[in-house]
Parts: sequence; C-alpha cells; structure tokens
Amino acid sequence: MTKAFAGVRALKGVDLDIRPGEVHCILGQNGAGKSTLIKTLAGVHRPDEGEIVWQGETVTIADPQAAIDLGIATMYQELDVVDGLTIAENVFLGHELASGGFTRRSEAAKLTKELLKRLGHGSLSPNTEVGRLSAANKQIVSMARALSHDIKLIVMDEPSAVLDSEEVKNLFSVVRELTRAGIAVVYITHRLEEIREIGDRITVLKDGRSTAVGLEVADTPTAELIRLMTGREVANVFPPAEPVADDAPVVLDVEGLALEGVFSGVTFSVRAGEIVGLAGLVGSGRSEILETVYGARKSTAGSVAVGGKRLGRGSVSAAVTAGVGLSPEERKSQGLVLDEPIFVNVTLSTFGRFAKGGFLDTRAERSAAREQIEALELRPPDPDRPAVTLSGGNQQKILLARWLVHGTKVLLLDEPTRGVDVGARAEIYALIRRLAAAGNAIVIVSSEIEEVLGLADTVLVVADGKVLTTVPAAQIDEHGVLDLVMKGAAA
Amino acid sequence: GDDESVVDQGTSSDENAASGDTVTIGFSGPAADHGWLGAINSGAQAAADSFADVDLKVAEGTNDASAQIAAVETFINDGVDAIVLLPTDGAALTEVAIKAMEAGIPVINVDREFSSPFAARATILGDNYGMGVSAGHYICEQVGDNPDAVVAEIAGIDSLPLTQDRSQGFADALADCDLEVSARVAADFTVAGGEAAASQLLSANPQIDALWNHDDDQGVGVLAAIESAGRDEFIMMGGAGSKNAMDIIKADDSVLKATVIYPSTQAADGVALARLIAQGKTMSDLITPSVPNRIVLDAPVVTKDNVDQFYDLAFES
Amino acid sequence: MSEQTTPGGAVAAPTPPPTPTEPTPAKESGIRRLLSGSVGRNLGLVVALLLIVAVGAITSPDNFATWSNTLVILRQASIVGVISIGMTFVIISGGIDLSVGSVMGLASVVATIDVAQDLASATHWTVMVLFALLVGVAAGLINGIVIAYGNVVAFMATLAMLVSARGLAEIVAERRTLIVGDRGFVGFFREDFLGVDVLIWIFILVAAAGWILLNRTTFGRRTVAIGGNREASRLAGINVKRHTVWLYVLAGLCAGIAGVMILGRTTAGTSTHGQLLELDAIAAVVVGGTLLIGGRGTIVGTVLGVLIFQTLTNVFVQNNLDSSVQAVAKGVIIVVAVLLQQRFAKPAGRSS
Amino acid sequence: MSEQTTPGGAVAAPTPPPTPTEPTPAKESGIRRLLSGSVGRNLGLVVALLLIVAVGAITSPDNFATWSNTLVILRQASIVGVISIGMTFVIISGGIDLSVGSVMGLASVVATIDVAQDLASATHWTVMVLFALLVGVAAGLINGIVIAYGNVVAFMATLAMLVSARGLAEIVAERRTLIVGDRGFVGFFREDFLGVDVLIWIFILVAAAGWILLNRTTFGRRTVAIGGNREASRLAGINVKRHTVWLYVLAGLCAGIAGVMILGRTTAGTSTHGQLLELDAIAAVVVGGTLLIGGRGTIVGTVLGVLIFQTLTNVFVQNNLDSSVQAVAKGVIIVVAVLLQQRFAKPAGRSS
Ligand SMILES: Nc1ncnc2c1ncn2[C@@H]1O[C@H](COP(=O)(O)OP(=O)(O)OP(=O)(O)O)[C@@H](O)[C@H]1O
Ligand SMILES: Nc1ncnc2c1ncn2[C@@H]1O[C@H](COP(=O)(O)OP(=O)(O)OP(=O)(O)O)[C@@H](O)[C@H]1O
Ligand SMILES: [Mg+2]
Ligand SMILES: [Mg+2]
Repeated sequence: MTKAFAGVRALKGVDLDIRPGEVHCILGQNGAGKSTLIKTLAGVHRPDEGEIVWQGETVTIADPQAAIDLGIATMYQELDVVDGLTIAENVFLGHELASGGFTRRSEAAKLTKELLKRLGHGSLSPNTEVGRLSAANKQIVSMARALSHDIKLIVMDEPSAVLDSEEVKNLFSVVRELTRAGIAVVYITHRLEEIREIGDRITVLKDGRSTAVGLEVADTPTAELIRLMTGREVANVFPPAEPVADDAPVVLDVEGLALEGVFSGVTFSVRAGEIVGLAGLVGSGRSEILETVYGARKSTAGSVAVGGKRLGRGSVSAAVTAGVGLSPEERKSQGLVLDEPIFVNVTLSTFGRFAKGGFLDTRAERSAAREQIEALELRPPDPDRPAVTLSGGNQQKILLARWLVHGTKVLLLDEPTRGVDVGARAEIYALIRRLAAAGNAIVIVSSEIEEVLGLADTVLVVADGKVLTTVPAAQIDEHGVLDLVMKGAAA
Repeated sequence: GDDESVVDQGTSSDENAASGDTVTIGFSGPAADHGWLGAINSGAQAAADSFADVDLKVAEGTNDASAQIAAVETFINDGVDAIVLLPTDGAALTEVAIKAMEAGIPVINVDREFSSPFAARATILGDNYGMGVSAGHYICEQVGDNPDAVVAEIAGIDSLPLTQDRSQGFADALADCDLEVSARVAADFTVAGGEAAASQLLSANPQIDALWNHDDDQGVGVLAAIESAGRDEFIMMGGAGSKNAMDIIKADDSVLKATVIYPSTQAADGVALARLIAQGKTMSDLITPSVPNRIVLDAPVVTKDNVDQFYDLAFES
Repeated sequence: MSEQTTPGGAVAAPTPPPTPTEPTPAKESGIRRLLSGSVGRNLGLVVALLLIVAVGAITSPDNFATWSNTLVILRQASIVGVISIGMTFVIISGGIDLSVGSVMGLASVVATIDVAQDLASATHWTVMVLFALLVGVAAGLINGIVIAYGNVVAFMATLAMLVSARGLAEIVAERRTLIVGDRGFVGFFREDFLGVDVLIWIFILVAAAGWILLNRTTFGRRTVAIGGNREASRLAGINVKRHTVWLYVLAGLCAGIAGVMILGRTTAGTSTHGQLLELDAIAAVVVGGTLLIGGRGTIVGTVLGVLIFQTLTNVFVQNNLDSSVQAVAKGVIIVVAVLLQQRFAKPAGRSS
Repeated sequence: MSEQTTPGGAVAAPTPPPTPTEPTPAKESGIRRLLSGSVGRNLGLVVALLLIVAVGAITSPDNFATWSNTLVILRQASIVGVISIGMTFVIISGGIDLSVGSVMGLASVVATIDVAQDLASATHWTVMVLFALLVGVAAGLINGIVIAYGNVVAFMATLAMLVSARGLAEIVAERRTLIVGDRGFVGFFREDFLGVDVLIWIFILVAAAGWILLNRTTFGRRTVAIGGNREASRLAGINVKRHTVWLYVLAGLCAGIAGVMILGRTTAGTSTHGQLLELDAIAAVVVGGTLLIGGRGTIVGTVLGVLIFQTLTNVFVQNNLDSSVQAVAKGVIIVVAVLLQQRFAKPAGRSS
C-alpha cells in the first residue's frame, strides 16, 4: 500500500507512504499542514497536484464517501459528532443500518454497544444523546464511528488531545489491536512520548513539505524529531520553578465552592507568584471549577475572593474588573472571535480602556497588540490578520496576550497547550512561569498530568467533582496522582 | 351668452366620445390582493383601453402608504395630465395629493377620501356607511319582528376606517329596529380568512338569525364554512356584489339571500372623469359646465328579485 | 459494514476501567433525563395547551368544550399544521422556508385554472390534486437548488420565492377567485370518516408520516445531523447539498398538500390563500421546541404548537374578543408559552 | 500591565525561526484583501445598483435619470433605510427584530393621539417626536429584556412584539387615521435643505451615525464581537445581556424615528403604517452583505441594499410594469443580487 502525494497551497509537495499494519505517525508544528494532508486523504480537499496510489492503483478521492468506500476512515481534529443524535446514530451516520430507508435501531444499538465495549466504554448507552457527553467521550464516539466501517486505514488527527492518560492507554490498546489485524493507522499528535510508545514509522512535515519520510521510530532520537519539525533545538523541559516567597499575599481565595450536580466543597487559595494545578481525569469537573471561579457559571454555594474582596456570583464582569482572566478550554468556540483580526481578539477585554468617550482608538489597540505579538513571538506578527488563519499554538498565544494587555492578578488557564506543538509549548511554559514570577496567581488545568506537575507549585487532585488532596507538586508524581484518582473515583 | 340654452352648456356626449388630445393618466391603488381590488384595477385598465386618447400608467399596488406616496411623486415628476388615486389610507395620501394639485395635476380621489378638500379636483366614493345602513335595513326587514334575533357580522380588515364605517352604519340601522350585533368577527377580505372567521363564529354561536358578511370575496370562504358546518337556520347577506354572489342569490338555494353593492367600477369612473377634466370636457348629462367635485355612489341591495338588473355591475371575484 | 472487526479476543484493556468516567448523577437522572428530553420539552407545551383549554372551558362553558368545537379547532389547525410539518424538517436542518404560504396560494390557483378543472372533469378530480402537488414540488425544487447549489442563504432564497410565487399566482389567476366546479372534489372534502373530517385525517396522516420520517428513517436522522453539524455530516459522507434539496421539496410538497386542503375547505383558489401563513407555521414550529438554528426538534412539539395557536384563536372568538385585543394578548401568550416551554426543558446542560 | 514579561532569557530557541510558519501567499494578497473586505462585498452591490440604474435610464430616458426622480427614490428609501440601520446592528449581533414595522406604526399613532397633539400645540411639535421616540425605545427595551434576560429566541420575542404592537396601535388609534394638526410639524418635513428633503437628511444623518457607531465606537466593537462569538465575548468580560438590550433599544429607536418620518411624509398616524416593513428591512440588510448568523456586516452595504430595492421599484413604475409581473421579477432579482454579491465577496477565506 503506497501513497505518494504532492500538492500546493498549504501543502507544497508532501510524500507519504503507509504500510499495512503499521502505526505511521505524522509530526509537525502547528500549521505545518498535517490536518490538511489527512483531509486530502479523506476526500475533504482535493489535491491540486500529485497523486494518491491506493493498493497499487492511482485513485482520485472526490468526496468523503469515496474515501470511506476505499476503506479509509478518519477521526478529525475538530470533533465531528452531531450533538442532537444518539451515540448509535452518530456511529452509523452516513451509513445507517436501514431497510428501505427505515432505520434498524435495535441492531444499530447492539453493534454500537459492541464497539463501545471494545473501546473500553461498555458503560455508555448507545441511546445517550451525544450532546450530553464530555469531549473525551465524544472522541470515543468518533472512534467508534471510524471502526464501524470496513477499514484498511484509519487516520487519527490528534485523538489524544482531549483524552487523559487512562483514556490514552485505552486508545493505544485499540490501536495495537487494529494493527494486529493488518489495519494501518495514521496517528497525528503533538505529544512526542506517545510516538515512542506506539509509533512504527514517522513522517515529519514542516511548512507544508515533508522533511522526513518514513523514519523508523526506533532509530530516531526525540531531539532529532524536534529539529526536523522546528528547524531548531528546543529544550522541551519545564523552566525551573522559583519558590514562592513565604510572605507572598494570598490573591485568590476559593471557599467551599460548589455547582450543583457537578462539583462541591472546592476550597483552595493561590498566593501571588504561585501556580496551582488541577489534576484529574477528563470529566472530573476541572473546567467547571475554573469557569465557576471566573463567574461564567453561577455557583450554588461557597465564595470566591480576589485580594480579599468577594466577587459577585455568576458575574464575569466582576471577575474581570477584579483582575481575573480566563483562557478557556475550547479556544475556537469560547476564546476567539475567529473572523476578527488578531488585535481585536487581543484587546477584547480591554478595548474600552483604549477608547476615548466611547470612541475606539484602534491605533493604540494595535500598538498594544503588536507589543504582545512581539513579546510572545506570535506568528505571523501582523495584528490585522484574522484570527482564523492562525495555527492552534498561535491562537493560544492570542488568549494569553489578551490578559497580558489587561494586566491580571489571577490567571485561570484551562488546557493552555491543547493541540499546541512542542516548540510553542515550551514558549508557553516559559511565559506562564514569567507571569507567575511577575506576581500573578495562576490556576492551571491540564489533561497532561506531567504538565501540571512540571508547572505547578501546588497540585489539587480532583475526581468526580471533589478535591481529593492538595499537595506541593514536589511531593507527588504522575503515578501518585493516578492512584489517588482511581481510589477517589472508586470511592 | 344669453341666447345659449341652459341645457347646452359644457360638452355634449358626442363631443365627449370623440378622441381628443392624448392624455396620460397615472393610476395608483392598493395591492390587488383581493377580488374587488382586482376588479378595480382591471376596471381602470378597461376604461382606459376604451378611450383611444388615454394612456394609463399603473403604479405597483401597495398597502404601504409611503410606497404609494413615492408612486404619486413619480407621476408628478413624469408630468402626467391627471392622477386617479385610490389611497391605501386617505389621510396618509393627502399631503402628496395636495402636492400634485399644486403642481397643476388634477387628482381624482377614489373610494377612500382625503382629509383635505384641497387634495382632489374630484372625489368619487362608494358609500361605506350607506352600505352598512342598507344591510341593516334589509336585515331589519327580514328578522326585525323577532326582538331576540341573533345578528352576526363578519367584517373585513378591522384596522381600515372603511370597515369601521360599514359596521357603524350597520349598527345604526339595526338600532332602528331595536336589534344589535351580538357576534362579530373580523376577517381579512380573503377567502381563507372568511372561512376561518366564519367557522369560528358559527361554532361559538349555535343559533343565528341573520348574518352580514362585509365582502363577497371573503364570502366564498364564509359560504364554504357554513356549508361544511351544515347550518341553514339563518339568512345571510353579502357585500360588494361579486358575480359569484349574484349567481348564488339568483339560484336561491343557499343561505345567501342578498348583497349590498359597493361598486367596483369606481376607478373606471375615476379614469373617465380624469380624462374629461384633463381634456377640459364636462359630464354631458349634467347641465353645469364642469365636472362635479364629489360623487357618492349608491349602495343598493341586490336580492333575487332585482338581481338581473345589477348583474352587469358585478365583478368577477 | 464492519463484521470482521468483531469485539473478539483482542479486546483492549485487560482490566477495564473500574467505573465509567462519566460521573452520572445517579439519583435524579431518571426523571431529569425524561424531563429534559423531548418529553419534558413537550410537557411544557401540554401544560400551556391545557391552560388555554381551561380558560376556554371556563369563559365559554357551553360552546367551547364540545366535540363540534373541537372539530372546528382541528379543522382550522389542519392546514397550517400540514405546512408546519414540512417546516419542521427544514428548520431542524438549520434552514427556513418563507415561501410556503405563497406556494400554497399558487398551488391552489394552478389546481383551479380552467385547464386543470377541464382535465379533472374529463377524467377525475384527483388531477387537480396532482396539479397542486406538482406546483409545490416544483417550487420546493427551485428553492432547494438555489439554496444548496447556489449557496444563497435560505432566508433570502425563500423570500424571493415568496414574492415571485405570489406574483405568479396573481398572473395565473388573473386576480380572480377561481371556484372549484367539480362536485366530487368538494364532496370528498366535506365527508368525514369516523366522525372526523377528511381535512383532519389528512393532517393526522401527514403528522404521522412526518414523525416516522423524522424518527425512524435515514432521511430523518440525516436531517437532524445536517442541522446539528453540517460539516460533520458532510465528512460522514452525507451528500448535504442533495439532502437539502429534498428538504425543500418536502416543504414544498406539504405546501402543495395544504393548497389542496384550502381548496377543499374554501372551494375556491386564489392568490391570497396562505398570506402570512409562513409566520404562523414558523411560530408553531418554534413554540413547539424546534431550535431555529437547527439540530433539534420534534413533530409532536410542532403539532402541539399548532394546536396552541388555534385553540387560542378559538377561545378569543368564543369570547367575542376584539381583534386588536386578541393581537395584544396573542403576543403576550407567545412569550409566556416560550418561557414556559423553556422552564420545563431547562434542567439539561449549561445555559449560554 | 505586563511590561516585565519581555522575551528575556527563558525563551527556548536562541535563534529565532528563519521564516514565519504561516505560508503567506505573497502576491495577490493586496487586491484580494481589498476585494474580500467590505469594499469588495459592496462592489457587487454597486454593480447591481448600477445595472438597475442603467436599465432605468435606458427604458425611461426622459424621467428616470432626473434629479427630481432621484429625490423620489431617496425619499422613499429614507424610512425603510432608517429602520434598516437599526436592523443592521441587531443582525450583526446575531439577532433579528421582526417588530420594527409595527413599532413604527405604534409610534406614529401614539405621537398623534389627542393628548400628544394637544401637548404639542400647547408647547412645541417636538413633543410629538418625543412621544414617538419614547414608544420606540420602550418597545425595544421590552424586546431586549425578554430576549437577553428571558432567553427567548429573538425571532419569537419580536414576532410577539409585532403582533402586540399592531394590536395596541389599533386600540390606541381606535382604528381611525389620526391626522397631524400641527402645521409646524408638517411644515418642517415639507422643507428642504440644499435642495434635499428633510426626510432624506434624516436618513443620511442616521446612516452616518450608524456608521460611526458601528466602526468607531466600543458599542460597535461589542456588537461585532457578540455576533462573531457570543460565548467568547462573554468570557472576555463583555456584558452580553446588557449590550443585547441596548441593541434592541437602538432598533426600537430607529423604528421610532421612522415613525416620525412617516408622520412627516403622510401627515397621518395609523396602525397600518409599517406593515411588512420588517421584511423589506431584513431583505435590504441581508442583500447588503450582513450575515444573518451575525458577526459581519456593513452600514454602507445596508444603504446600498435599501437603494437597490427602491430603485428597482422606481424602475418598475417608470416602465408601467404590471404589479404581478413586478413581484415575479423582484423575486428573481433578489436571488440574482445575492448571487452577484457572493461572486464579488467570494475570494475571501473559507466558505461554509
Ligand atoms: N480552510 C482554510 N482556509 C485557509 N487556510 C487554511 C484552511 N485550513 C488550513 N489552512 C491553513 O493551512 C495551513 C495548514 O493547516 P493545518 O490545519 O493542516 O495544520 P496542522 O498541521 O494540522 O496544525 P495543528 O497542529 O495546529 O492542527 C495553516 O497555515 C492553516 O492556517
Ligand atoms: N453541556 C453539558 N451537559 C451535561 N453535562 C455536562 C456538560 N458539560 C459538561 N458536563 C459534565 O460535567 C462534568 C465535567 O466535565 P468537563 O469535561 O468540563 O470536566 P474536565 O475535568 O474539565 O474535563 P476536560 O479535561 O474534558 O476538560 C462531566 O461529567 C461532564 O459530562
Ligand atoms: Mg491539525
Ligand atoms: Mg475541561
């Protein structure tokens, strides 16, 4: 099975060949063209040049259906499930089990159940509406859909981005099972350690070109991969933590906070310069805790105080005025006004400050935005570029820039590196550190426990809407966190 | 001169019939979303076609006063010789009519009256209040001897002043024989609206003695509702005078026994008057040598006894 | 299909995770789920409808709660009801069809032009029905193609159709009201079956067919999918454009059926049939809980929405309420109904 | 502020990357950007308008291309134009206001009731203006509160207001047409300034104010942000609910101004003023390139949209076209205009 392919635009000449039964990883920085490449395979885009050879024959994949017919199934980076349908309906969407147009629902439910079991999620009911699922479980549905086809090749675009380590393990065992059956897997990720675990060969993309094709995982050191991707050396380590001064004042004080049906009794405080990390499994309610602290959800009990002053319940404006900033979990749907230029997104919380008598001062806004663009090395450094055209990592930087312009005391960061490439990741880590050093109180949520442990001074382990422990980061490791979580969830 | 006979003043009918200078007449009316208004439009057009010397410009029918004003303004700009105007709302079109008059263009006001006497050279009206009175009198004649008679009314578009006039006339005439309207619904001059309003009205009133429906066009729907409800204990009277209604009256096999004419020939009259005025002619049968300022048309009751006499006046609904 | 990928021996985790990752709030979830699903959504509507019925029964004790008055309401509901069923599909898919009222008017006119009536009297009155349905389908086809392949936003495309179809109907009818001559046709619609009018049966059949189509067929599931996530549907291999065309054809077909029904009801075709009916239909669909942005909606909700509005009008007339006061009250009641429906549908999920 | 966060020592790479990661298509971008911006979008509209003007000038050479006919078009455009400016804001924010036509009718009625007219004759005619504007603002306030705080979808909330305001206007006016008695009022609107009517000046002023408000103020920025991404705006600290209320107040205010203008134009207040005007306004806004889903739109586009429709009507009248044929033609032209506008606006970014 060979594919050779060369296109233009986002892709300027990419070669890729995939063998049956292998896990072929595609690496590249944000915006390198990985998603575009796999969308070409899936029939979403058509290559302008080049050809695709499938099992010895040159094929044109005109539309998604054609790809599916060939035996290529794709799990897309943007969650591609339909909220209003049930799990079973999503799994069989587009190839419904039907006789004469009438759906065979019980059969679909049965097969879905089997697929879910195989994916380690037998407890999910096939008749649950997908809109009610967490992002992680939606990813499972997406996977189940891919498996419901008769496939020879399955493409996974950053499937682990929304999964926690337990789920990732699960995913890997499914992948191994597939490869054993001779099915090829194309796997895209920004987490290099995952490649070590399951990858067979690697293709590296940079700026729409393949810089390396079919490297054997075993023969390629990580540093080499990073160099191929970024063209430079990145020390992918967390910057050294500076100890928080003992006399640093408490900036954020959360007392017995609760949101009915999601979490309760959340108490913690963050001092100036301290980074507190929330660790836990997906769906444990960490995002909700952040959003409730921020006032984006109305707490049902407890209080939040900033610098000693209590914030009004359920009021984002009160939080923002008090100097709290949130970088939300879903960049695109919660963070950015995608069609607007970068500078508008950067000053979205502060444009009123630049305005005189209600009239905007876009020049001042632009120059403030440009300052941050330079400080954060945002690319391209053009404040008038629509946010939609930026890569994930750069979009993430816009959100940070927003609060840098605002000047916060408390920063709440929900998955700040989700989908962000290694290079940008290191920059963001460094930036978070610098912000803490500048006296910000920071709360960070990440599905990568390693990230939480590497950045935070203090770790809160969360399971099932409850804070299990609060420990200094130095006193716990990944294993310890997982143990706690498992026990907590079992309890 | 002295020796001229009084009856010879003005133009004679022969002179009137003869072709004169070609005159351009602008006509603007409400949207022809209804049989009667459709008949008004085609009447105006037919009248214009019957004169070799009339060039009729018809503006888009509209129920938006402002759009109609724009249409009249366009006529003024184009320098038409006369304007025949059936305003969607008399008062609202008064300003622009005055403007036309001031620009030297005679305006013939049809059906819905302006609020200023300076706005029109001539006014030709149906008699809405009179229609209500005629209907009321007829119903008094038929059921007046029963003091408990249930009289129902299905009005047209309630927000139009003409509907208010009709209902007022109807109420006043009924009061003469000590009756009153005990159930009233408003439709919208459409067949479907008439059907909907009537079926609701019939359901709410299990016993009716007489029913006046303002408009024969919506009457098609009203009759459908009556038939489908299987009701025949009352007499019904229509309004406007459509061909369909007259056929039914003539056949005398349904509850519809009469209708009150509201002439759909008003705009045609308007066009004829506009031509006379623009050409400096007069109404030949009148002695006074100028076209009258105000003509109010009759609102006669049509029953099976006199239906043949009015049949030609009926409009195709 | 994927029979070889059976959940056989190789199954993933040797130790499956001990508990589901979802913290299922064990207790209330049963009732909650019920309430927040389509049942709960519709519960609010049922309450609203019962309230209106109660007001009717109290204010007009003799005439309101009778079988014949119920039939009046249902008969009245049937035409806008049929239109609303088609509209439900379009709105669930994230579209809108403003042209249904005009198309219904056009269908009624075309079915009663001389040619059609002559043909009908020469053969059978169903020819008129055929004419009406064809008009509906044709209009829907044009709408669908302009929207799906011309990429014209549905609001504008169907607004254009609204204007054009009305104009065309006037031209075809020469602004006259065309009376149905065929007694067979008129007779058929006057009949009843088991004490219920043919018109009402048509509504029941269309609603039932709509329910099955929406909930039990691939067509329905794909409609929901397109409305919920157009891009995902496309990626799943659904031909979104073609499906969109079929949706508007369906709405047009319903408008055609409604055209036949209004002919049966009024025995006359005119270009004025169906004026502003699109607003009534959209209002019924939205009050019935279908999201205007698409992706979610029920036929039962739509039927309830239609009934609420018609019952309301009936209560007004029973009480001989002035039409202006009716209008004011109607506006207030629409808002209250939507609020009520939300209250019952609320428990689920995050508010925006 | 964060001046201390300079890109100091800690950053990863000592050598910055040689090229930007984004593949910037260097060449065409200049023209492309221009075309894809609001200029390009409006270019399509200008072309459409010029086409219509050309048709008018050719088919009616004597009367069409005259100053006085231009004034006729502009005068007619002014009222729906003012309404459309308010509508543009609402639609850019992702909402819709169906009530503007009725509110305008209600405003015209309230401004001409006896109380208002007596007060006006006792003091000054601007009292009537005040009444009309207050009605508009009050209606907008109710709309806004019901939508923002009651979470009622804008379509339904404003549909309810449409129905209610019309009913209320009928009740207040007692179904009469209320004639403006004050000669000062009538005289003011009869005047012109530099050969252009007061009405047209009002439109120009409102459009200019709207342009500044949308493009140069924080209010406009918030509007665009909310329409582009409501949730992101909320999480950025914008008070979305309060702003939504203001948006509907703005639309109501514009309807109030239009109410005054229709009074000036017709010298009479009636509940029938403004019927179906909401559809004209929405059509103008959408043809003007504002997205119905919000987030994007221009005042210039809206003004062009309004002019296109009014010029079209004028050309029809000039050519003595049958009104039914006009309707059919209008529908076709709407679709063509939207397609044309898309063609010119297309080069930009992603289509959905
Ligand atoms: N629909 C589109 N319109 C315009 N540009 C696009 C579009 N889709 C992708 N691009 C551009 O193409 C380039 C490649 O994007 P792609 O999504 O393939 O990157 P990626 O490697 O998947 O990045 P990430 O790691 O962030 O997912 C980027 O510069 C992106 O901005
Ligand atoms: N819209 C929703 N409707 C119902 N339940 C929801 C919704 N959103 C989240 N939940 C539930 O709330 C809980 C917390 O979810 P959430 O995914 O935010 O947690 P998290 O710890 O932040 O995980 P993640 O890593 O995915 O961000 C889960 O049980 C989830 O199913
Ligand atoms: Mg990608
Ligand atoms: Mg989360």
